[in-house]
Amino acid sequence: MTKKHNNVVNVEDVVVRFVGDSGDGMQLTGTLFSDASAIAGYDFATFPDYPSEIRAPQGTIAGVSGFQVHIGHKDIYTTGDLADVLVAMNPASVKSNIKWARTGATIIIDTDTFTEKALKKAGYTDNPLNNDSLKDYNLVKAPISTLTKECVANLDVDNKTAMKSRNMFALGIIFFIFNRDYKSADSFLEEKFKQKPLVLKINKQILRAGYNYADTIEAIESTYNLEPAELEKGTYRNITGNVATAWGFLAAAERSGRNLFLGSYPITPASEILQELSKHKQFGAKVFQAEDEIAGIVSSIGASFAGSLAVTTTSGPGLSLKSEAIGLAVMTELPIVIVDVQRGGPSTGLPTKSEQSDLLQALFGRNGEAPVIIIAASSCSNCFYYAYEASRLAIEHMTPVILLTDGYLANGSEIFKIPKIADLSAINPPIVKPNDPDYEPYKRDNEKLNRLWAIPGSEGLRHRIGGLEKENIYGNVSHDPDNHQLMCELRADKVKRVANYIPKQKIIGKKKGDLLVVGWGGTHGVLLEAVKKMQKKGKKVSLAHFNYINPLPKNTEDIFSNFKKIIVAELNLGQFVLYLRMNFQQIKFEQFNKIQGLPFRVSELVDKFNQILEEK
Amino acid sequence: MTKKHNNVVNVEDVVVRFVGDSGDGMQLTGTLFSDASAIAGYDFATFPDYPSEIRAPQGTIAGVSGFQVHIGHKDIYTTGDLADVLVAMNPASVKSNIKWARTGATIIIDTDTFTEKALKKAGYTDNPLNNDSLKDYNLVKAPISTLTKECVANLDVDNKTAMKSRNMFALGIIFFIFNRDYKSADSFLEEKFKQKPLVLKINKQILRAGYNYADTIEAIESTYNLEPAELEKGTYRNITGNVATAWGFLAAAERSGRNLFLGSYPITPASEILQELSKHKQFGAKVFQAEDEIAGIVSSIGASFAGSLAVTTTSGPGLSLKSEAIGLAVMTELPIVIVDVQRGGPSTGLPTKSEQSDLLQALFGRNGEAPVIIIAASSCSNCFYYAYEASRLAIEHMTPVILLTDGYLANGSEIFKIPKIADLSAINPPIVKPNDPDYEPYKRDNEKLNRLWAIPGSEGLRHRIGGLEKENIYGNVSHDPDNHQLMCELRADKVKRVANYIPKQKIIGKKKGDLLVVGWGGTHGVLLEAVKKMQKKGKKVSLAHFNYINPLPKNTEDIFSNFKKIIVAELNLGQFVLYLRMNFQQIKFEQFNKIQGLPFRVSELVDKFNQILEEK
Amino acid sequence: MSNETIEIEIEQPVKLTKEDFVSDQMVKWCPGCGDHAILSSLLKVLPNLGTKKENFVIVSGIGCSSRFPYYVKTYGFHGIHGRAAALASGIKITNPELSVWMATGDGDSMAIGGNHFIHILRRNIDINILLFNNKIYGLTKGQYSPTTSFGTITKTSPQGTIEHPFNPGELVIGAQGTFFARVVDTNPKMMTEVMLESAKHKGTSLIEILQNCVIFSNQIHSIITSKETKDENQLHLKHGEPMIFGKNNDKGIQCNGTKLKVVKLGENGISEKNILIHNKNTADPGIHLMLARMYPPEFPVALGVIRSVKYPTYENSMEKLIKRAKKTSPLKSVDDLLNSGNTWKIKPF
Amino acid sequence: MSNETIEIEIEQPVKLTKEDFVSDQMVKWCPGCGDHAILSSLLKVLPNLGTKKENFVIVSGIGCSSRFPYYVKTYGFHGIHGRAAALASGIKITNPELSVWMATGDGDSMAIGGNHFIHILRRNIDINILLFNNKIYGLTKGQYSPTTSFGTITKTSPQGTIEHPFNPGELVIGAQGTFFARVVDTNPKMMTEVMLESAKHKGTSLIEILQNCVIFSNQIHSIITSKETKDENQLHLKHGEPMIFGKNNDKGIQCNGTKLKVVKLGENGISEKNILIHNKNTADPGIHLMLARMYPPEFPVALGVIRSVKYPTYENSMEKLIKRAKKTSPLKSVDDLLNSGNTWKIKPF
Ligand SMILES: Cc1ncc(C[n+]2csc(CCOP(=O)(O)OP(=O)(O)O)c2C)c(N)n1
Ligand SMILES: Cc1ncc(C[n+]2csc(CCOP(=O)(O)OP(=O)(O)O)c2C)c(N)n1
Ligand code: SF4
Ligand code: SF4
Ligand SMILES: [Mg+2]
Ligand SMILES: [Mg+2]
Repeated sequence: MTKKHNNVVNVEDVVVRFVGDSGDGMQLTGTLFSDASAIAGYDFATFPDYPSEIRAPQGTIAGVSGFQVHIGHKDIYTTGDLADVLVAMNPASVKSNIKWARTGATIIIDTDTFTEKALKKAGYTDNPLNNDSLKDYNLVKAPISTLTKECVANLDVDNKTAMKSRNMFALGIIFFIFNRDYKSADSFLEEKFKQKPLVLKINKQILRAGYNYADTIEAIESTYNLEPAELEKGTYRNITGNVATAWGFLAAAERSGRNLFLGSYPITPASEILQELSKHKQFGAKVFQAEDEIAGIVSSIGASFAGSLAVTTTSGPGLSLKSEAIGLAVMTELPIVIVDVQRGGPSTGLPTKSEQSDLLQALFGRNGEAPVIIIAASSCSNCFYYAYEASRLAIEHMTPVILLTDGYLANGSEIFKIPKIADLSAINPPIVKPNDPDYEPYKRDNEKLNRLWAIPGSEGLRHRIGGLEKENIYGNVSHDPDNHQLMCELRADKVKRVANYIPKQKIIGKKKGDLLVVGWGGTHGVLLEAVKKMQKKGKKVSLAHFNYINPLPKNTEDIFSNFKKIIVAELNLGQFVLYLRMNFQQIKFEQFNKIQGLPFRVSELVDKFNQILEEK
Repeated sequence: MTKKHNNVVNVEDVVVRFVGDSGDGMQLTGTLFSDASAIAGYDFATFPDYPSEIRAPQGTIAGVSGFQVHIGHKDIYTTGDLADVLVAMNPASVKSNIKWARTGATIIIDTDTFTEKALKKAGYTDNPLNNDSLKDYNLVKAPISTLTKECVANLDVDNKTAMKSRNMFALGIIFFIFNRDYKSADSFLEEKFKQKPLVLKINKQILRAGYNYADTIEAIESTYNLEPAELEKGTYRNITGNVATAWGFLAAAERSGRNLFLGSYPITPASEILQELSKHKQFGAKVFQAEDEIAGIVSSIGASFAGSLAVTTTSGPGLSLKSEAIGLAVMTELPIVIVDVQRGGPSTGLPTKSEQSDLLQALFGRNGEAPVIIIAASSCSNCFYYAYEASRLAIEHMTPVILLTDGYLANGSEIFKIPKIADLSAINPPIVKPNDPDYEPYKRDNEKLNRLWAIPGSEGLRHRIGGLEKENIYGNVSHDPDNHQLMCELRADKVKRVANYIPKQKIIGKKKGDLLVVGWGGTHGVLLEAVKKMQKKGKKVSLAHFNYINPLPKNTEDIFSNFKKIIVAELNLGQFVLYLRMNFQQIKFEQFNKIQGLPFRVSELVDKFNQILEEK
Repeated sequence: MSNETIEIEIEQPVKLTKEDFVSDQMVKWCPGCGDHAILSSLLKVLPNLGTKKENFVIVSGIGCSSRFPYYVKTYGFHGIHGRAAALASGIKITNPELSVWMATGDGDSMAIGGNHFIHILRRNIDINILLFNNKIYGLTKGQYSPTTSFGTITKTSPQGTIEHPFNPGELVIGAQGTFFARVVDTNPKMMTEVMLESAKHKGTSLIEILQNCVIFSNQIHSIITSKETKDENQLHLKHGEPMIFGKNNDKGIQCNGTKLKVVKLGENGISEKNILIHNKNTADPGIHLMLARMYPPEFPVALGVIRSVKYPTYENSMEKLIKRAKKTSPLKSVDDLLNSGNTWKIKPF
Repeated sequence: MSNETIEIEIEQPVKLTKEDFVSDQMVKWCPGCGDHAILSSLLKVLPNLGTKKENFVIVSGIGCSSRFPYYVKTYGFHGIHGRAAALASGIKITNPELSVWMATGDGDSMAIGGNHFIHILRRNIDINILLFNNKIYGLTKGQYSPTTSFGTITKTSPQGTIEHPFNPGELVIGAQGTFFARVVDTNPKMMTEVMLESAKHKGTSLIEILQNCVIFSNQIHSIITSKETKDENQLHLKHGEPMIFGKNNDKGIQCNGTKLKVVKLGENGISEKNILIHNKNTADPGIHLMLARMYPPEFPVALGVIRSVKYPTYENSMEKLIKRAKKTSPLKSVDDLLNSGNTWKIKPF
């Protein structure tokens, strides 16, 4: 690679956003760029942002599809606030996405697409390339369509086919800007198009043409140089939250010696877990695509009764539908994991957007006193560990567990250091041995208070359970008043005691200080970035980010009591903060909430936290 | 009536409990006694207590059915703690119900039923009539079966038919004990058996025989004399909570000029509302018995869209199933009332027992930020007013309202002073006039923030709504981030502002004091009795009993801040107290919880409250 | 309410046109999706039903197909997944004067909405249901549905489905449905004719539309719809006429014993007289079930109105009960009710 | 798991008896309720299926009938209302060696559970379903159910129902069910025979039991079951035999054209040869549907096994896919999976 006439800027991290029409292949372009970055040893995080329509009308704003990549040599926790580089394949992309580019960002534009018709479709009355509206950006205007077509003129392809690979031209430009070897994309392209040698050839050729074009023209003011990340040694891969969740369950099944059973009904943004697990029958995973969410969870309860590691996956509306059945799992004290990949609510709400507004439903959305364990994943890759952990807790404590993730984690991706399954903590199912003379259906472990798992087919353990109140120890139907009180308390206690079996809450930063930032679930990355930024400026700010929600870690109160102020930041109208208020009445909590179907931005967090610090 | 050989005791109130086999007609006996008392001008409250099986095996404890009546000349708020008089028609009744009789109570027993076989079925190893086990009671041992048969020997009836009226003999004894004219039961018997003159004759004859028997034998140590109650003038009737609820909706429909639509699926203890409304097609009430709870609420949402006063009724498990659809009503901002007649949970739980454990589900049991109005009835008769009030709030504020009652209110009965419908507060549906040029689907009232009701069929108002996030004012589907935040806040605000349209919270007792007892819903009577008892003893105790739960009345905080201690008493593990804690962080709440499928007893409340007063 | 409508009908002999129903919302289905053709057929039908434009309501659940209400300028309700039939029921029962249409998918109505689907059919509430059967979950991007053929590879069946699919016509009949028709999205003329007929049917009418999803199940119906095969694989049913099909109208359906059979006219002495005559009105649905099941290669697919029988509608029965109760009940107001039965007076002290 | 079971079968040639299945719980149904007879029939069947006693699971929803699991000493699960079919599916798919029975009511399976009911049938999961059809909601004390006949007065239909009822047999067929039988609670012999046959059927088998609720719908089936009328109103179907009935075996069912008809043997020259032969195994269910619909006074009610056809079971297909995947997949452990595809190594700094 020769660097000729441009500056090389050294940066710590960089945000690139690819946007185009739904059909323009921006998801692929983004993935290729992040994968190539990964190979080069960078950390990264990505997030796709596509329209809720399958194919919204071409050329319109509704049809714009995006993919954001954040790469860097330091730990990357978020997908970045604003883009440093925006690749915009048509006018609608510019119109709708310019707000996501920072002032001074490089905007790469296919000038061929700025036809009068396309401008009108995008809602422009005036061509933005001909007026001042984009003057604050570094525009790279390239006739990408024309050049793409020319570049494959030697091959036997029609224009339409060629145009499908227009994105590769743009990617070539990006590779140049980031001083990235274009060959690093080759292996991915080869894998992707292994059945289609001509397409592979076209793509490779266009990618190189883009690279060379950037190398030739003088429009590129500066290229970026990133130091590779200082990652722990090990084997890494790219993973989305949903795939990580699915794999976490496969790992838990293998480790616990139970067959995995998933009963689920498709719903955005949870469907990929179901889709991923459907592929893994080689591990004996049984995936039952149910007729609805109720059958999804109830079949799982049946499977749990019969001895499976039983899971059901859904999003908010589906969790609503599962409410009654979760109560059944509480009463029958069977292990089951319910995954809720949260999305924008209420009702159908904003199905393709992310938020954290199902927490109170997870805590309280059932008739009667029906406590369950609740945990939340906080990064795409730790979805793997929390799916595993949810399985462990469900099985060892014989209780339903709700695992909360969200659309942002689910569809986003980041690098994942591959663990060894043998290194994960063991899972010990409390299975009764056949013919155990002491077995009683509702006899409990003294410490954990879980009942035992007697699996149909086992000799000498026949018993009957159900949703009516159970007699302590024996499990017969009981209407006895004192027994009911006892059982309600036992079920509550069982969940409370889980606090003895989970890690203590960690705190990032000093243990004492002026401000404790509290968060939970999917906002971890951005809260961490905000807090670190402030810590660097010498502010006495720490972060307590929760993964264990019910029960809370035992040291939670201790942590809270060491800060002058506490602010709870959530993507909802304030749910975790309500829960903390009812648990820690003596502690004052401030709150910061955003409910826009968008993640927090580091900058708005820092502003808010500084403001709180300054207030008397 | 002649009083011969016994003392007349003057009492303020008295509790009578009738128990027998499911087939023994104890419900009828109890009702006749309470109705006769009502005519004589007493206040009363009743509660049936029957087995969850339709016909549990005869003679067993599982088959015992009871009916408790509390009558008195002062305001009767509860069905009483322990019975002063227990009528027990067989050994199983004694065995299972003696715990509900106070020491020294009069126990009327049919000695004929104490056969060896019956004793064994009831689980007695020894005949309690022959040992000391009942020595603390005043036993009235009467050969009721024999006497009953004899008394109708003159009529052409077989033994089996005669035995069916054994309960009348017992009732006759009770009438004597309470110095009640046996003729006062005649009109009810005549109404009940108007198609069966022979049965009527038998019943009347046996009733008189029982009365005369009591008058003759010397086993009745004392009879009771009650002063009539000092009731406001007016016309009264007996009413159960479920019927009162049903009638409240009929009244609201009439007053609002909307047709009533009920979409519902039967479930204990809510089915009677559905059954009652099915009878009233003369008012145009349309009752749709749906295929499940989901269709119940969703058909109601459709009916609301089309202009009905739409209601759905259920109990806890059904409320769980309605979660998702409640969210739809929140998003579409349509009026609908959801009645939850609470029963013992979790899951199927204790279907025939009462508790208050669905409060948190009502508050939070939906995906996304989905606030609704929540109110709770607190007596059998005020179910009428709160059903009416729920309808008013739903319609005028264009929002779902959850009305909480419970099994205790639903099946219990008390006297009801009949109001005039014209005296109830008006209900003004915010209906848009046809062709209103200013109409927009999500334009709001400035004060209440409700949107308007544009009813299909009206000219010039065609519009489309649904569960996806709505654009402010125009109601189109919107994925705009700021709009989503705005709409979430508007929906929350709309519900908060309801506080401007509901009465202030009342306090019973002084406004300042040592202890404020806080309750909500169905426990009103017993809390009131306990608090009054303590007030009489000079304790500085007051009661704030809540009917409006979300939003809370505006003066709630003021009330709380004037007491040294506050205790929240509930029939659950502590749900309202959690809600109060998260709303009033600065205030300390103690809690008293019972979850046994049974109401509080006055005595246990007084004990607890005294204990709190004494604690430092 | 019935009074109101009578007035309105007199007031409004205005001729409506398609333009009265075109909505201002951008149609967001994929280019080439079969849904477009269904929309344009309905837009042709609505103006011609003699119903005033404010009396139409279109409801739906969730799915690509369920976006339908936004694209027609009527009262509309885009409900939640699977519940359109319950929504529609509440609307129609409240106001029987409304012409209620329901747009739904094979997932919306045969998966999560299956229960409401079978119940609305047996109750015979007068709703016109358009079932968009693309044999796939479109909106959620390509999972198999309850109508997906056995063995099909989809996102959730990478080795092929192992589920026996529903055939909507058979389920409709099993659920006591009174009207069932089947059309293809490639035949707008038949679509509009059948929609018109369904609108006139008193009771729940179900039109199964074999709809193409260009993205996730493209060409799934091509054995029936493609130019090359359609003549041999489509049987257009007409009431009272023999079941003849084929490019040269030379094939027919016969019923021998208890089974159907395809025969060739002119062969073995078979003439039109031996061919089964279509009777959509027979109460016993046995033969309708057999027709609904027919599928290539053994049989052509039956299109058009397969079943249409009379049965009281729920909402009419309801109105009758109300009328009767109003006439006979002594209770004329809620005051009457409150004061009925056993009451007693307390006089002032 | 299949290994396990094979072992067990060898280990246990023990003869089981009814006593092996009698539970210690008090049976709480009303005296005279038809449920008692159903229980005693099943207790006779279970010991004779060659299955070890620990391999039985009985599941149910909610209703009087759904109390069933408590009264049989097997593994048992008394679920929530309407969801028994989903529970049973999860159990059977997890362990296909189990013999899973489901006890359910007309409310439990045809009202709230309707969707799971039709889906389990089309999936053909090998569950034996006993549908207690008393045409009423018993446990909740007498509201009408989806099978209550039109016009019946119940607690929620004081003026008579206005809903067209489901006929379970028709719904089963419409849902692609592979096994349907009908029995009466007054004929224990036929009950046990049919239960035995249903147990042997591979796939979902549905037995509709016309059950008497003495309290809320007493005698609802008496036109079929009463001594006086049963001979004329019951047709006992036997595979391969002509459909003959009547006290003197002098009536039969004929199929002319597309309709069934009752004929008298010996009249108009009709002999046994003209009578329809019952074939429970025909794939096309048209005739089974007609048989399932028959009702007095026009027809006798068909009892016995109406339909029984072969189709792959869901759980078998699933096991096959798993076996194949285990054989062909290069991934032998989750470690393999985590390390599959694009990965890269970071070396120590
Ligand atoms: C309660 C709930 N569960 C699941 C979903 C996700 N979902 C939306 S549409 C759909 C299926 C759509 O398929 P179909 O009805 O056939 O419509 P199509 O898109 O094919 O027209 C699913 C599973 C949802 N929105 N709500
Ligand atoms: C979610 C829910 N809804 C409603 C009920 C109330 N419920 C219990 S059983 C039943 C109907 C029972 O009828 P059926 O299934 O026919 O059984 P049967 O009692 O007649 O045997 C109903 C409505 C419930 N338990 N749970
Ligand atoms: S995904 Fe399929 S069904 Fe949905 S709009 Fe596109 S083509 Fe139509
Ligand atoms: S109510 Fe009816 S179905 Fe229920 S146990 Fe009694 S007789 Fe049987
Ligand atoms: Mg579809
Ligand atoms: Mg029933």
